[in-house]
Amino acid sequence: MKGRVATKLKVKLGAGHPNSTAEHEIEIGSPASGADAGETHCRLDSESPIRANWVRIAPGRYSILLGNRSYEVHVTPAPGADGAREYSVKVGSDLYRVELHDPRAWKGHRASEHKGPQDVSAPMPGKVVKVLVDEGDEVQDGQGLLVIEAMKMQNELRSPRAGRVERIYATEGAGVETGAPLVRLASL
Amino acid sequence: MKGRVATKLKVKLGAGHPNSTAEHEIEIGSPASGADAGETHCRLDSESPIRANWVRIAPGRYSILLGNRSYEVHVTPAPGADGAREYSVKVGSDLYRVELHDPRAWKGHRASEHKGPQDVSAPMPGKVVKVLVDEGDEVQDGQGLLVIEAMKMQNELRSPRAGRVERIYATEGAGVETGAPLVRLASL
Amino acid sequence: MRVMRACREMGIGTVAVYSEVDRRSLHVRYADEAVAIGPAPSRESYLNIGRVVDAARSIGAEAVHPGYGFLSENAAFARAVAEAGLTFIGPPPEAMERLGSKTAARDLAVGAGLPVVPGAQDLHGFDDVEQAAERIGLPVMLKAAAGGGGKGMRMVTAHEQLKSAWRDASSEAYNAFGDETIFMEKLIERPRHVEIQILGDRYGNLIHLGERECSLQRRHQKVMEECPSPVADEDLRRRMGETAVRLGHLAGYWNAGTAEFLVDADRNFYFLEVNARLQVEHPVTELVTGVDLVKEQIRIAAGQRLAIRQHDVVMRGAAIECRISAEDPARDFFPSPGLITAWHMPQGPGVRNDSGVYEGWRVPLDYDPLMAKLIVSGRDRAEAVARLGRALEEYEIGGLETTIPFFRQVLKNDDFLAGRLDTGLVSRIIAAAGADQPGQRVDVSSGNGTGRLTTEAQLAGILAAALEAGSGAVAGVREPGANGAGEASAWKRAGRDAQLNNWPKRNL
Amino acid sequence: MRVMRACREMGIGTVAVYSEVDRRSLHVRYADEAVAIGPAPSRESYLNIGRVVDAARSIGAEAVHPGYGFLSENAAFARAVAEAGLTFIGPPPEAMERLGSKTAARDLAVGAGLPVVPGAQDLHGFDDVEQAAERIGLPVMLKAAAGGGGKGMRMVTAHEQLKSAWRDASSEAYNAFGDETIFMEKLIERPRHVEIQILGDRYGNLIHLGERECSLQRRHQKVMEECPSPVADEDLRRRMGETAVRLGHLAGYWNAGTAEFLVDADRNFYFLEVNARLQVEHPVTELVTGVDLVKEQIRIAAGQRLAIRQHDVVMRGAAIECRISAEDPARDFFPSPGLITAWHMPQGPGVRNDSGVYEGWRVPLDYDPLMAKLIVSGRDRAEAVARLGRALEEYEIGGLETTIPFFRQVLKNDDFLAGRLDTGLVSRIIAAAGADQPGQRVDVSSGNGTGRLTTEAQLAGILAAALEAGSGAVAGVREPGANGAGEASAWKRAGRDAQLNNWPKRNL
Repeated sequence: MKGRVATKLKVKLGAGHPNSTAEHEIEIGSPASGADAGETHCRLDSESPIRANWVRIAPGRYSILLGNRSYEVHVTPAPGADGAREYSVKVGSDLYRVELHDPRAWKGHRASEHKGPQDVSAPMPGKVVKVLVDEGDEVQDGQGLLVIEAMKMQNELRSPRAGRVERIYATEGAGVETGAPLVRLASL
Repeated sequence: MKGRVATKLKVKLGAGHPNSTAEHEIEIGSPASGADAGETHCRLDSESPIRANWVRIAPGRYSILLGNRSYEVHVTPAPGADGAREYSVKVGSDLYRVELHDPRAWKGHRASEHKGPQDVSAPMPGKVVKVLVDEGDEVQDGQGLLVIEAMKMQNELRSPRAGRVERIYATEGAGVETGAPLVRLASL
Repeated sequence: MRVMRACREMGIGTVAVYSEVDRRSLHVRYADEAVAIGPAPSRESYLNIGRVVDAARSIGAEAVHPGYGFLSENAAFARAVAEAGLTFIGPPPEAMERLGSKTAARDLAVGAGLPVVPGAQDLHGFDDVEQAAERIGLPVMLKAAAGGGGKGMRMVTAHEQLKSAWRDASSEAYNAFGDETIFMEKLIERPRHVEIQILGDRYGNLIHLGERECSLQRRHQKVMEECPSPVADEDLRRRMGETAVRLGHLAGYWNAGTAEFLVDADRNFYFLEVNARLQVEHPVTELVTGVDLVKEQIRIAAGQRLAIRQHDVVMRGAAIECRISAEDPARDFFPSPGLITAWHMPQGPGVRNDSGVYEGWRVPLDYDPLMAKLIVSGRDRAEAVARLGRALEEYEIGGLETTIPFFRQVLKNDDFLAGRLDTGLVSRIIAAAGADQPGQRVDVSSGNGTGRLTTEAQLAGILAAALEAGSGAVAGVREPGANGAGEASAWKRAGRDAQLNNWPKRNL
Repeated sequence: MRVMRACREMGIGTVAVYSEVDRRSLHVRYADEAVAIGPAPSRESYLNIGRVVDAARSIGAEAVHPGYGFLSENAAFARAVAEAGLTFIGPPPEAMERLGSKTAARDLAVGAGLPVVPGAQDLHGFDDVEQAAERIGLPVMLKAAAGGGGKGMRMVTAHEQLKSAWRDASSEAYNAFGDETIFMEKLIERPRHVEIQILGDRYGNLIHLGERECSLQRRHQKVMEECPSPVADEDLRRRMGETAVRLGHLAGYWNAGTAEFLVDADRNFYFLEVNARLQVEHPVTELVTGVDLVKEQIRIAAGQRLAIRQHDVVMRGAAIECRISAEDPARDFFPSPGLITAWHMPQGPGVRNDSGVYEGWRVPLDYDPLMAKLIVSGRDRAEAVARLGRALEEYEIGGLETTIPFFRQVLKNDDFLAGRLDTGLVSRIIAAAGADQPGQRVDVSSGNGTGRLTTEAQLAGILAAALEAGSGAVAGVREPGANGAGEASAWKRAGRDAQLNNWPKRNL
């Protein structure tokens, strides 16, 4: 987005659950970098280009007219985003997660994702109430791994992807701190 | 406020009208500069010192406990402030204007104020509807000088201080831009 | 905003029109679609019938709601909308014309034997004047028939003043308007301004939704309204309501409208005029009757029959509205446009906010300074008044001066608290506040009767200022590139635009 | 906050107590006076009777309002307040005790011949169980008498299941609690949870203010409440109301309280328990009846007589409340504390906000995740539902996940829209949402039926993200020193505190 005449971006678009995503290509014509408002055109995938008039209302808040249609968008850095280009985006009453990628860096990106074993760690301090899987189990994406009690409630921690349970670090009844590894998943 | 053990300030305290003011001396014990919250003591004039627990909620917004009494204060730079230390201060439903002065610089401060002739200029673009004074007139602090029409309304522009009308630049019926001199006041 | 909220609740898509300076306005951001219709001057945008109608047609709109400023009472606009094949959400243009001018509406009322302020028109010599005075009874006002603005106006309280007053008035009228014709009106002393909301469908069903008390006016502009009126009882309400409905029938009126009356100390009422549109102050009626007037307007325009009958209209509790404007009450209500650096609205029980602005928005010089309405309701007037005090204390607006301190003054006035309102009360409140001693602050009490020490509150304020000075922080929302001189640059920019189109706008 | 707003409107000074982590809370900022009572763990602060009473006494308070969490139903606290010479704003401790436990309240109701869920207690062998089943009629639930948490619970729908169910239940009960005693309750299928608000003074005047429908629960916690109940008509309301008032009289109850009932498909109602305090969901009753319950509580505690009689209670329109919590509905309602970077509440007609938080505040891990309540009202249920949809669309909270998307799901559910509510509906809605295809977003429609293209909305969102990436700006409110990793550091800090005191709190 360095003020070039047109920018192409690969976009990964997700909804609430991190594993429901779709990929798009977007082309944006020369938005002036650092400006507070502007007029440009943009194009999603193979659809026809559309005129876009945008205004930054406040940091992270945009009013966008696509043609005449008015969209109010609120952009915040995605919780837990590693890179700088992952955003939580609210359009009207809909919430998306948007990842922006330079198309040249796109190749190999997917291959590097979710490779090798991965630790599932505690998202918050709490107590492990129940472990739902055994070592060696194959688990599905979204399957419950264990139950943590925190903030007055029991919460099921689910698997971020399909895989095999390589190791279980957690013990039932034990307290855990944020970030403590709980389960190690290996690829299938 | 450079984190010294105690700071003494001379304070000029005004209400809505710029000429209704009172002067106070305030002593504040070591508020940590740049901190977000703190506990200190302070003293107004000759009253007994009081414990002050303060928290900066947001830029310019403070929650202050004096003893147990809770005050919510909103501080903004005073409109038209010349120096950096003039503030509009809202406490509960009351509005004040606060000027902070170093007591060492206080002497002579009043003497230097309002000396010599002073131009009264247009606070906004508009049309001069009526001039209410003549050259040579003595005017009181707050007396109407002329009437300007802007934003659908006629507004009387009042004298910022007592003085003599030395010169009238404005003509009835003429449009004026912001900052255009309208009347020159001389000291009495 | 008010209209678009109703549409969303009804599942209707909305299209906003906007002028160049309003791209950042809330109504553009909130709409489903938005169409630019021209530059800032209203003549070239919001008042330009052709452009508004073209915009509506180009986007495939089905109906047009005119809001309550600009073209809302313009019969030609209503016709243009209809001719473009769209539905106008408002009264039929014929009824607008029949009631559009004060004189036409007055004639209609007189013809039907409805009460109007006793008066006599077209007085050409002293004989005419003397006879009229005899008939009407003193005190009276003499006014120039040809004009307004206070020119040629004289009050007469005793017979011996009549001749000199007539001489002065007619010569002033001649000098100002080239026409010495005079008309005479009975002087209603300390009148109340009370209005009746009417609602009717295309099939001749017409009802009223009770009254609104709108006596609190500054320079003939309403600043605070309430429902019910402290002066109205069931009987007065019924009689005024029937008068308003009768007028509506006579004019072939449908959709929402308001009949304005003066009420004198003896609770006689006199018809003044009809506002053939939604009023700014309609929320107080909504809170007390439970009827959503904008939705009713839309249903009526869509050809539906009125679902509410007169006996379904039940008033419960009391509601008060304050119009929060960018004006500085401490400086004679001087306009105070600029950047809004903080905007915190009150909430909790009985509080309704209808606001058209937001933190980070710049109030332009171009239009009416009305920014938001605060409407409170309670079981009775006393609770509504107490709630208003609490809500005004919670309200916090930074960056510009507003009328909120003025409303706090009103809440301390004994006449207001007792419900003794008249159209002169606001001036008296302002005069009393101005008579405060210098050195005393404008707003004296903290408003909640908790007996806090004033000096302690001051101390808290000074401490915060000292902390702020020490923090090196720039407070509040700042525009890119703006610094402490933001206020000044606002004026400068306004100066560049150098145009003073001042029409009521702000679609709340 | 709710209580302090009422006090301000009544001109009563307010004192808040706060724990160390709550110095920045809105209730401290809003109060006239605030007293620190200890560290974050509720046991050492909000649940510490001695400290709360000492704080009240030290500051010269006259009365104590317990809110609706923490000590609000604690008779010992009420006694301690009275013994300190202060007034407790709530029911008398004797009545709290008489109604405090489910069993005691049930016994009282049974003794008076009031309807309770048919059941049998103290079943010691299969003969007992079989006789009870005969008397009560299938289906029934078997439960461990000694405990809860689902242990020892078995549902029986056919006679031949009875023996094995009893065997399983009693052995599970023995293993879990060392006591094999069983009790049996008739299984109410798809029950509604409906409660009656009562209000009484110290002089034996006791009235009811109609019902609230609270069937929408998740894990036995109410999430959404409404008034009136879609199932109630005048007759059911009167009969349930009379039952609640009768119970209140029997217990010597005064002040505000709530009697909870189950209502079955045939509109039979069964008494469950009494909540001897103000309920979180009281605003829906306030909006429909026009009565300010907190003010009534204060007046009653001050020894005033009830000014409202039963026939003064008139219900008008409908109201719905949503509890907005810091929980992530997309991740099984996982707690989502953190820094609030944006907080924009809806406004306009029929919208009431009762919020205890603000932009820039950090939702702590220490207490209940309830942040705010959104309450809407309308002429009827359909209008209230439409308004709720519009208001939820306007609501914008940044920095953490909230339950707002869940409420949008509810508004799309046909059973909810038709008013067919029961205590299992929320689970069914969540299950249905979870069955959505991956790749589809959680919230499918834009909710206003304007037929915007989804891809276009997505395009707008992507464009804004690209603009934001290009702007180099850090969005939203940030704490000093915090950066994009703000979320992570919140967890870290919580980790340091390493304590999990989880009590309902947030004084809205």
